[in-house]
Formats: sequence, structure tokens, C-alpha cells
Amino acid sequence: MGVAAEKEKPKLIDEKGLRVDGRRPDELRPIDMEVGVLKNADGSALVKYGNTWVLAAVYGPREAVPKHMTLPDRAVLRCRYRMLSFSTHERKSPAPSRREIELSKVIREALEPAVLTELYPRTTIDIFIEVLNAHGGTRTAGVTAAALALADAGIPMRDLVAGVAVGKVDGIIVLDINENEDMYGEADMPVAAMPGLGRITLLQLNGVLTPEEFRVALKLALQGIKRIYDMQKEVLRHKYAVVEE
Amino acid sequence: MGVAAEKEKPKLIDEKGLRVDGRRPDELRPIDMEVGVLKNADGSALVKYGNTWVLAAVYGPREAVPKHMTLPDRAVLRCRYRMLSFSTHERKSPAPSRREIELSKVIREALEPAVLTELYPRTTIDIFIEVLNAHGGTRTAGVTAAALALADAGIPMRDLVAGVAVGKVDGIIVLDINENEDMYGEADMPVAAMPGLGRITLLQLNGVLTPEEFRVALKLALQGIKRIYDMQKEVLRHKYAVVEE
Amino acid sequence: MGVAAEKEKPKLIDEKGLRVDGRRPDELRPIDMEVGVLKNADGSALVKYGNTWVLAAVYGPREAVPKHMTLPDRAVLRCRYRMLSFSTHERKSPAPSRREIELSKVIREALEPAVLTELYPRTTIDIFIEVLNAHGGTRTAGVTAAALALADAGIPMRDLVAGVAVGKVDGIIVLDINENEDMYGEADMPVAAMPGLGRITLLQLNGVLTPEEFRVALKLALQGIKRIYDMQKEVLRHKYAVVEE
Amino acid sequence: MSVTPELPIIPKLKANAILNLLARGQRIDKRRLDEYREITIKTGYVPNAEGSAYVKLGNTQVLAGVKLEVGQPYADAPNEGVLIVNAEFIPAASPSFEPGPPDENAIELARIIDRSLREPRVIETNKLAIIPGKKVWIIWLDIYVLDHDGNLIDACMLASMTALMSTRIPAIDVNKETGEVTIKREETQGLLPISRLVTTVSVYKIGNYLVVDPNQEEEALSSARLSITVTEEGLIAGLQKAGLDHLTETEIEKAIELALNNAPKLITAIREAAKDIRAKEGINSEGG
Amino acid sequence: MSVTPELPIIPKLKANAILNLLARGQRIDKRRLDEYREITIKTGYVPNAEGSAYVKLGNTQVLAGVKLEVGQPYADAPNEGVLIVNAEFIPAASPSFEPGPPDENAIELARIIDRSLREPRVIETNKLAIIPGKKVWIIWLDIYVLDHDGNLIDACMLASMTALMSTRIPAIDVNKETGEVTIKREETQGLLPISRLVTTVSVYKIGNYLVVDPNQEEEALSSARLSITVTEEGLIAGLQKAGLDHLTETEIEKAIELALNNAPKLITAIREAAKDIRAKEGINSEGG
Amino acid sequence: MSVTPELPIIPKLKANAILNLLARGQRIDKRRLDEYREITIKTGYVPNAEGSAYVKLGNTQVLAGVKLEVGQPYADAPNEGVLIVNAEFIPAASPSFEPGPPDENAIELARIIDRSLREPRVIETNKLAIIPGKKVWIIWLDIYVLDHDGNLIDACMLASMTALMSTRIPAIDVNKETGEVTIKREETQGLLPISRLVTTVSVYKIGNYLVVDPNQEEEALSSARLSITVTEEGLIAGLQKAGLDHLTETEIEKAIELALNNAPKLITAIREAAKDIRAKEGINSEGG
Repeated sequence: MGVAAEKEKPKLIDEKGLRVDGRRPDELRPIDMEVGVLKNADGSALVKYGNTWVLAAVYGPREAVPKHMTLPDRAVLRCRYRMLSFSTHERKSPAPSRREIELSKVIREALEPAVLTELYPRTTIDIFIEVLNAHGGTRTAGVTAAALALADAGIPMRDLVAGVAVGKVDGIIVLDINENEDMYGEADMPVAAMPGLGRITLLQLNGVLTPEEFRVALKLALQGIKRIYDMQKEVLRHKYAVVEE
Repeated sequence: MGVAAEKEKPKLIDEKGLRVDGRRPDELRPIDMEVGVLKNADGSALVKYGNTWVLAAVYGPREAVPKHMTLPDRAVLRCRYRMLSFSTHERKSPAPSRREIELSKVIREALEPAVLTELYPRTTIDIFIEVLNAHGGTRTAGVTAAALALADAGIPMRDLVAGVAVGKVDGIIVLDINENEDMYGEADMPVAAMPGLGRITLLQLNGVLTPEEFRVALKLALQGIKRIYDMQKEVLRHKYAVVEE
Repeated sequence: MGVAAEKEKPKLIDEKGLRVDGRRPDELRPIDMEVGVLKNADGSALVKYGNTWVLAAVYGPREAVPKHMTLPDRAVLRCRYRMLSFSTHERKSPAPSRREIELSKVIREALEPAVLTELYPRTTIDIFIEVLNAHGGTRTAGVTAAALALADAGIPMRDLVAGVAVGKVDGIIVLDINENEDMYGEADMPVAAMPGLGRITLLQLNGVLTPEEFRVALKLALQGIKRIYDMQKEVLRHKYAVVEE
Repeated sequence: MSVTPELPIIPKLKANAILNLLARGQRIDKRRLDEYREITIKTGYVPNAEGSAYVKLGNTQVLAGVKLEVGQPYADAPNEGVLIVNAEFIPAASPSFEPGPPDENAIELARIIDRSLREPRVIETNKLAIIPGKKVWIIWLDIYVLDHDGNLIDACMLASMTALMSTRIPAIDVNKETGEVTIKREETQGLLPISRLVTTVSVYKIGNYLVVDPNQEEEALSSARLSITVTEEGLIAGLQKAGLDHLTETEIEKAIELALNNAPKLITAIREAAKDIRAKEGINSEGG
Repeated sequence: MSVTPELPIIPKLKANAILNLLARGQRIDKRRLDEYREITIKTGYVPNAEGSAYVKLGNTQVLAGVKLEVGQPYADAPNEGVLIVNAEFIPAASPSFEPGPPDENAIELARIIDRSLREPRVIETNKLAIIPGKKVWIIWLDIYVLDHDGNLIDACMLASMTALMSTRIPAIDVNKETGEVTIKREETQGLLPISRLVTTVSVYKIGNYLVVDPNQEEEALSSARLSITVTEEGLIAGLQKAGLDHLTETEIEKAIELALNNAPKLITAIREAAKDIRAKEGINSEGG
Repeated sequence: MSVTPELPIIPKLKANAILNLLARGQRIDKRRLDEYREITIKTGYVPNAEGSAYVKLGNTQVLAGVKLEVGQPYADAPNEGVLIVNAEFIPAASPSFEPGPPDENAIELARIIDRSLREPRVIETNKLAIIPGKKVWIIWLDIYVLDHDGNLIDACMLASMTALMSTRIPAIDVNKETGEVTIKREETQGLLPISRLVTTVSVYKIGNYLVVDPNQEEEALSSARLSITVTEEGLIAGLQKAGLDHLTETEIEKAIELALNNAPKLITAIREAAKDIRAKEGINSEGG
């Protein structure tokens, strides 16, 4: 959005109502999920939304080194979101950007309502989210991956959390926007939720919507989240089944 | 002083012997003081010397977080002087400059002789000085404001501390120099003292003076400090009286 | 080596087989050593290999301030190698470079095998190496100086450690390469060892050698190290003798 | 690393009092749940800034200032001015603020305000090129929290919007040969061009209640926050959920309603505060 | 400050088992002392990188990526491209890795790989000037350790060499008047010119035994390491001793032998992995 | 944050001995109260520096070096060279010095020396433009404390002034077309132009006594310090009070007197040390 919209904005919805990558407005990108991809981490997951690839790793609950950083009544979540330097078009400097600092907080707060931290007082649960390739929706794919990694680590949760970004492009509300739609569209709205409980845990909007457009966008996001959530459960069920055998 | 003096130096003393802002050589700028301007701080003060505006806040005596930074026989003073980024003509980067680090030390050492730190062993007294607008004399206005904030916090002192800068401009020794006099003058000498006890606690000189000029300048500074000190007492007395009612 | 070799490479070996500074291939630069050059440090040494001058200081064994950085079964070595800002042709920024961080590790690991750290559990031995002037071979001169400083501090060692760099210039393997030979030569190989025990504690190679050239170079380095080691012992013997008197 | 914060401790009795009142639709300071505290806005507060505003919202005090410098445009927008927003929670403002670089809360706040200004194109940056493609105005918006008694985002947004409304662009000399630009800060060439006004309304969830503009104690009891940016036309121009707890779809709907209802009053307060300065420069303060 | 590290604790029984097996010329995972674990290399792993490679060496996983930017050459090599190597041990990869800037181990690893590429002139940087003396290609090689199960240097070297082999140079537009260069990343002008392949073989001393490619437990028991860079022609192009203990001259000789014997297999693995990409661009992957 | 320092502990007996002697006008090392320790100054100490000086003042050892680089002038002084002063208290110099960036004491020292050189225009920076308005000499003066036995400011000022007196300006090549400047450090074009010599005299208050040039133990007992910069003409060119205690007007008067009396000896020591270098370049060392 914003500045780039001024110049050479490509057509984002064609005459058939399809998007730059051929999707319908309410269609997700091809989504792929894998859990247990790392040996050392207590839990891990690799999640792909099209060309957006995110790796999440979880360590914990574990003892925190500076004792005074723990809480007496529950576990502390520590969360770091960052992009590998070659995950973007222009190389990203490895120094943490203000954007990465903000998103680490936003993602932590998307996961906090789900984790039963009260079961592990005086411990720390570390969540590391690494964007391997960025093509729009990295924070929401990160939430989806982190929730899988938490489950893979055996950390009790109220429900899984899944996320997706909706947007407004060429006046149309669309699901799971990709990088081009993010750059040239009118609005980008990342959402995450615990679908089983109807609880929204992440909500941001960059761009301008009418109140009515907002309502439509939120509904569409929750529908997409439900579908991603079903895939998460399937992946975990499959892994669990394999272990059972 | 220095470099800028080479080019386009304006006349700093006119034919009537008056300064760029119309003051006589021994005249202070209009001075305004207010205490208790912040709700959260234990003590606070806003001090204005003309267009130089400084806010000071004091917290303490309070427990220090890293225990090993306290002293067994008295309170530790911690002092930070800094300029808001829009307080200067060119925007000041928020990263602490070497000048700000030096002045934090100089101001702390101007206040140390006054505070009865021995009454509060193993605690910390924090002094935060923020320059809201800079027009010459920020460090001395900072000392004056910090002393008021310490008094407002109820911290016992041997005496109040007040400060003012004197200078040499167009060959004349003048009181309370402003930014233009500082920039184009020949010398700038900030002084702070406990006037009731005749103790000088801050003395710096940037520029060149003969020994005789120095003596004259020091006397003038001490006279100005006495007047500022009387205003400090008046402001505190007024606040105290109001509380009494 | 490398890039600079492309342009204006000077002749490094003349028709008589002598090097740019007139040395034979197997000749060391004039070497000078002095111990106990600092009053405050527990041990210190100043070592010169030609125009490469290195100062080393040792403090310890001493109590470490953050307790958790000690080891229960032996002393921790802490080592910092750095170049003064005016020690090089272009001014070196005082911020630690990646090269300095790597060499601090390489030098520490050259000294670790020699120090009887097991005698001083839960303590720290600090080694500070300052390059006063750099003209090739600063890391190996640093190892030589640090070993002397450790001995001067009275810290028990299995053997002294001495170091020297060999190199390949104009196709010839030479001892104790200087800055020009390092810059325009084909290979630079710093080596350090405990000669009395036949133990090699530092080995690096920047550049390309055949396996046979490598063997020749290593032998030459060990010969040079032996000669430097004899000087180390002489300097310590002399100091000890003086103390005895 | 973002880390679960330690929540400030509110004495049990006080906490119960606040919650019991909320159940009856009341606040400890007698306000309604959807009511802001008294707002004081002073423009032109800092003489050396090109624009500035001091805001007192209850006992929360913040200061926003604007400095203009000449710099290079971004490669992908060569003819547009550049906005850079920073926020700092100075340690004077609360016993819980530490000296040092901005933490995640200050960074989040600055980025919310940045997006709230950028997305609805509040500043007409396309009018801020000096030498197209080479030199443009850089707008440094710096925000300082001086005293923290809750609802910092709204207070800082009010101060930021007002500071921008009252920003004067200094006169410049352009050296035609070298392309060097000299700023003459003693003269002005007019006001910063503003296309529309925006504000934020932050809605806090305390227990099961939604309130606006909490003081520090209420904020400490809140479990989630939704900051909603609203334009003068009533469009939604930004959202940010924060806090350890979730929101339901119904709560979000209700929060949006609270925002749309409160925004006009806040936008009026900004407009009033900037009126004199904009009138003086012959520009009407009704936005663009 | 470089500080003596705290060694990871290997249970006594496990340690004894490993040492007893070594005495019989065996490893806990049935390998010979001079045998590498299974190597998987995937090229072109990261779509947004100009070149990339994922390497799995046993359970060690690393990812190397190459980004090309346009920048200024060094003053002393005005017509050469510039290589910059960074490595990061991400905290996901091991419970012992901390978030934050690279520590001395990551810096040492990056510098070993940098020198291993630079000294034998692996990249033909002299072909990477765009406007001689003014604009050249900057080659950013960034290496991430994703999962640490020992022998990071060799795994990272394999990934780095393969990533470079598979790097495509984007097309560019040069503005003749201003000298400004625009990168068009969607098009390519060919592969990064590579003159020769190199690899490292890191030999670890455990007790009195020398082994290659240890897993994390073996590595924790090792007292010294010698990393040896070998070119495809069998030249030694770099050495780095590390660890708390020494090596004897004999041990060094033996380590060199192990390196020369193992290098060809590793170089073949790189060549194989990059074959398809280099074939597609019409360049044979046999090096230069 | 500037924090009250923990004072070094001097054994009670030693402290009493020092104070009792002072009462009788004596020092533990037999000096008078107004007497400096032996001063050794070596010029041209560091071959790679353009100028350098090693100073030993009693057991205090410091090293100052000057590097010249070509850079841009400040916008407000386009035809003047630029002086940048840094000081570092290396951890080798005292058990109380920590590795890391300069602390407030090192920064204060560097800034005192910077002002002492800048205010009386010691360096004729107006002669140091290369291409007016574009390229000037940048004078990097770096000061290292090697061994700390008290009175660092005066030792560092002596080293700095002497290093500048002995600084040779390298030859340069200016490319007329591009305006690029190449430094040829192997040749020299003359000495750095110096207009006058300055020194500092730091007066320390111990109990009720004023002394100059304390060793570390005396310094640890002192409660305040006044550093006075004096020019060769006997003018006061800088003052800096430090320490936890105050000074009275009378004490300040007396300190000034001590400074004016001691300065000529120190300035002579600098002049003597730099004599040979300045004579060799055909410039008389009597200042300007």
C-alpha cells in the first residue's frame, strides 16, 4: 500500500475476477505444513503459504538463566520473529529491525491466550520464528507454524492458533494476500484466532476500510483460518498416528 | 566559540552597552520555575531561563535492581542529562552523545556535594534531566531544576544548588549567556554553587580568559547564582505554604 | 595475498635470494623482549618483531565479577587482542572488528594448552594484548608476549608458548613474514607451539600451498619458534637473576 | 525477544472496587465507560521545533515535536517527502520505565502512529519534493511520554496529529549549480500540507467490559487492547490488537462502534488546538 | 573478550562408550573414523535468493543463501566484485545458542569460509565490475545453522560452495548519464563465474584419535580441531586449528592426509548438486 | 547514566600517613605539594602514526597518536581541518578498568583535551583545507592510558600536545578531474601547523590541602579536582571541576595560582621533546 501504489500499479483483479496468481478472491495459496523438522528443538514446524516459508522452533518449558526474568505464577513466553537476510528481494540486514521487534510482540500476544502458561510457573518457553522466504503473510504463517511447534513440543494449549491475512485489492476483499497484493493493494489485515473457541488473538490493519468492508474482511479471514486450522489438526493427527504405530 | 566566530560574527554588545536580547551585561534572562509538574516522579521541576527549558524528575531513594550497584554507606546518585531531539536547531539524534555523557557526570558532581546521601545507604536516587528547548545554559538550568526536584522529592540537602553560565562577549564579561552569545562569544563559563554555604560545585570554562577576567567572571556568576537561589527558595516556600493551608 | 597481488606487486626476493628487508629466507627480524613493563598488571611484556610491537598484560588469577562465568574445575582464560587505532596505515576504528574477535579466540586457544588452569578453579585469568604498531605477524608476536606476561605474573605453565608466521613469497618459503610479504605473498601461515613439549597450539593458513610446501613451511616455523623460545627463556632468566641479587 | 511482561500490581481492594463499578457502568473517577478524561492540547509548545504539541489527557502528559531536514527520497518514491516517527518513554514518566533505547512498547506505539498517518496519506508528501528525485523534506516526528497515567497511544496520536497540523516549513535556498540546499529556519514558507485528520481510539478490555481512555490502574487491570485509527470521514485506517488475552468477534464489533463514536470529539479537539496557527498562515484548519 | 567455554556435559557412560569404540576403530553410529555421515544437498532452495543451498549432514542442517547488490569496490581493487560472508547460529538450532549478534564461533566460521573462498580465488571477482572503479557486484553470502548435530564448518562450507555454484546474476539497467544501476531481479544474465571448487575437511581429536565429521556428542568430547581447506586440485588453501588442546606435528600430518582423502568425495557432492542449475544456464559445472 | 563511583579503598594506615605528611607540607614520595613527578616524553614512538608521543609521569604511562585522513569539512567551517579526540583507558592499565567502549571518565578526559586544543586554536585548522569546501584533513588524535598511577589528564595532555607537535602531514595526489585525493604516507609535506602550546595542570583537593600530580593512592583520597588549561602566554584556556566534593572561591584562586606557576615547566618539557622533529623539518619549535 501507500507510496508504491502511486506508480505502475499493476491490475490486481482481472476481467474474470481472478487475482494475479490466478486465485479466486476467497482462495488460499497452496499450504504445506510439516512438524518435527528439527532434532534439537523440543518442537518445530515448517509452514509454507505459497512462496512464504516460515520455520518455527520451540524450547521449553525450561529454566530461565536470569532468574529474575521469570514469573511466580506462570511460564514466561519469549518470542523472536525475524527474516533471514536472503528471504527478501533486497538483502535484509541481520540487525533486528523495528518491524521485527513489533512483530515479535504481536506474534507473542497472538499465542499467549492459547498457552496454558499457568501450568509451568518460573519457567520460560522460547519461540523462534525464522522467515526463510517472504512473499506476503509471514507473520500469520509464523503464528500458524509456532502453534504447531508448541503442540509438537507437547505444551498444553487451550486450542491451536492459526492466522491469515486478508486484504482489499482493486476494491475487492480477498483472502491470504501475497506480496504483490500487499504492495499494491488498498489494505492488508492480518488476523489470527483460536477457531475452536471463537477467540481472535491477532488483529492488525494497514490501510483504509469502511466499517462495512472491515466486517466482510474479518468474516473472510475467520473462514480462511478455519481451513488452515483443519490442516494443522490433520498434520498433528498424522504425526501422532505415526508415533502410535 | 571557536570556528563559528570566524564568519559573520554579529555585534554582541551595542553602542548602549546592551546585549543582543537587550539585556545589560549583569542581567539574567526572565526565569521561571515550577515544582511538582509530574505525577509519577517523587519530585519534579520545570525551569526556564528565557528560551532554555529544562524538566527534571527525581525517583528515590529507592531500591536498586542490580544490588551490586549500591554502596554500603550511602545512596548512589544516578544522573542522566539529555536533549529531546527537537530541542535544538538541527534535529538531535536520540543516541546519547559524548557531550550528554560528559554533562551527566558534570551535573551529578554538581549535586553530589549537596545531597545527604549518607542517610540512605544501599539505595539509589535517580535524577533525569530533559532539555525541552535549548537556547544556551542548559546544563546550569538543569542543575537548578534538579535541585528543585530533589527538594520536591523530600530528599534532605545541605543547601540548594543553583547554576548559571557567564561569558565573555565582545570583550565584556556578561551574565547568563544565551545561545548566540555562546556561539559567537569568546568564552563560556558555567558555574553552580550552594550559595548559603559558599561552595562551588560546578565550574567549567570553554574559551580563553586572562586570570583577571576569570576572577571577575566568577564573581559575576556567584551573584547571579544567589539571585536564582532566592527564586528557588521562593518557589519551594510557595508550594510548602500551599500545602500547609 | 589475494586481491592486492594483482597490481603493482613488488619483487619480494631479489637476485641474491634476499627479501625486501634484506633478510635471508630463514632469518627472523630483529626481536626484542621486555617483561614487567607495567606497574599495575600482575604480569606484562613488550615484544617487538621488527616494526611489529605488541604489549601484553595479565591480571589474575582473580575473582570473576559475574560468578556464573567461572568454572568449578579450573580457571577461565579471558583474552582480548586488539590494535591501537594508530598502529596501522589507515586509522583503525576502535570498535572491535571481526578479525580482532577471531584472533582473540585463536590466541586464547594458543595459550590454553600451556596454562595449568586446573590449579585455580573458580577464578579468571585476563590476558590483554595491544598491538602498538603493526607490520605483519601481530598475532604470533602477541602469543609470544602473552606467554611472557603469564610467566611474569607467576602463573604456572607446562611450557612457554612462542609464535611466528611463515609464508610463501615469490615461490619461496620464508620465515617471519613482514607486512609487505603478507600483502603481496602467496601464503601466510602463523604457527605457535610449546617447543619443549613438541606441541603445536596455533596453526592457520591464509593462501594456497601444496602439501609438500606445507610440510616445509611447518618445519621452518618450528625452527623459528625454537629460537624465539630461547630468547623468552633468556629474558625471564635475566629478570629472575636480577631479582635474586 | 519479546517477553511476557510482569503485570503491575494493583491492590486487591482497589481492583475489586474498579471491577464492581464497571459492573454498574461506572468508573472510579465517575466517568462513563465510553468517556475520555479532560484533554488539554497546547500547540507551538517548543520554540526550536518546526511544529509541536503538548497533550495532557487526565494525568498523562506527552510531547510531540516535528523537525524538518533536507534529505534523499526513497528510491521507489523519488518525488515524495519522507516521514520518520520515533517514540520514547522517558524514565521520568514512570518508575517502570528504564533509561535506554526504545523498548518494544515504544516501538509498537511509534509504528501504530506511523501507519495511522501513512496509510490514509495524512501528510501530502507528494508536495514535499525540493529537487525531484534528489532532495526532499524529511519529517522527523518525535514523541516523548513525560508522565504515564494510562492510554499512551491515544495521547501520543493527539499530540502527533496536532504537532503536524502546526508545523511550519522553513524557507530554503537552493544552490542551482551544486544542488545544495540551505535551510533558513528563521523564515517560513507555509504550513505542512495536511490532507485529512485522523485519531486513534484505544479500547481496553477489563474483565468483560470495554472501556476507553483508562488511567494507569485501569490499564493495569485490562487484559487486551484494540487501537482503532479513525479518519475524519469515519473510515477505519488502522487496527492493532495487543495484550495477553483475546477478543471475540462481538467485542471487536463493539470496539469499532466505540471508536467511531468517540473519534469526532477527538478530531475536533485537534482542529481547535491547531486553529490559530493555521489561521495565521492563511490556511483553513478544516483539513486539506 | 574470548572466554574459555563451558564444555557440554556428556554422560560418563556415553563418553566411555564412544572412547572404547574409537579404540577399536569404530564410531557409535557404525561409521569408520574417516567416514562422513550421509550428505543431502538441495540447491535453489530459497526462491528470493540469487543462489542458495540447503545441506543436511547427518542431523546437522544448514542453509546458505546469496544475495547480489550493486555497490562500490574497495579502493585497492577498483575492478573487482566484493564478497561478504556472514554466519549465524540461530537459537532454534541448539539449546546452547543464544539470540543476539554472532558470537566468536559464528564469526570464526564465517571468516574460515571467507578465506577458503578468497585465497584460492574461487569466485572470479575480476569479472564482476559493472562500471569499473565505481560500481561492482557485492556478493552477500549468508549462512544459517538451523540444527546443530556437529561439524558445522564442513556443513556450512558445502552449503556455501553449492549456493555460489547455483547463483544467478540478475539483469541490470545502467543509466549512462547518472551512472545509476537498477537491478531487474526477475531476469538473469548468467551464473556467477566460479574458477574452482573448494571444500573443508575438519579433523577432530578425541582422546588420541582423529576423526572426521563428528556428531554433537563426539564433538563435545573432542579437545582440538583442525579445519583444512582443500581445492579440487588437491592443494591446501586454508588451515585453522581450534580447541583447548594442542596437536603434534604427526597429528597434523595425519589430519592433512585425512583431508586430502575425503575432499574429492565432498567436491563431487557439490558438483552433483549444482549440476542441473549450471547445465540449464549452458555452463558446465566442472569448475571454471 | 552517570553513577556515583565506588571509591578505591586505601588502607587506613596509609591514608593517615598521607594526610599527616600533607599537614606538614610533604608527600609520601618526598615531593612538595606543588611538585610534579619525573616526566619522560618520547616523540615519534609509533612508526605507523603520523605523530605520536609516549609519556611517563611517575609510574603513569600513556601513549597518544595522530593519524591524518582526508574527509569532508563541517558545513559551518568549510575551509578548516577537523580535529577528533578519543581516549581509552585500556584494561591492562588498571584492575579497575573494564574492557569495552570508553566510559564517562575517558569521554570527559577526551573532551577536556579536545576543548583545550580547540578553544585557543592550537592547531591552525584554517591551513588544513585540501579542496576548499570539499576535502580537508581529519586529525584523529587517539589517546591510550597504558598504566594508571594517577593524574591521567595532565599525562594525556602532555602526550597529546607533543604528538601534535611531532605530526608530519603526508604528501597527497589530487585528481583534478574527479577531485579524489590519494594519500602517500611514505612522503611528507611538512609538519602540522601549531600556533601555540597549551598544557593542563590538574589540582586535587585532599582533605583541606591542594596538590598537583597525585599518584593513584593520593588521587583515591582526593575529594575534588580542578583541571586548568594554561597557554604558553599564561592565559586560562579551559577549566573543569570534577569529584564528589565542592571547592571554595579561595581554593579556586589558589588552584589557578598553582596552575600558572607549574605550566611553564610542562610547556618547556613538551617543547624540548618535540625540538628535534621540528628542527629536522626546518620549523622552529617555539610554537607558530
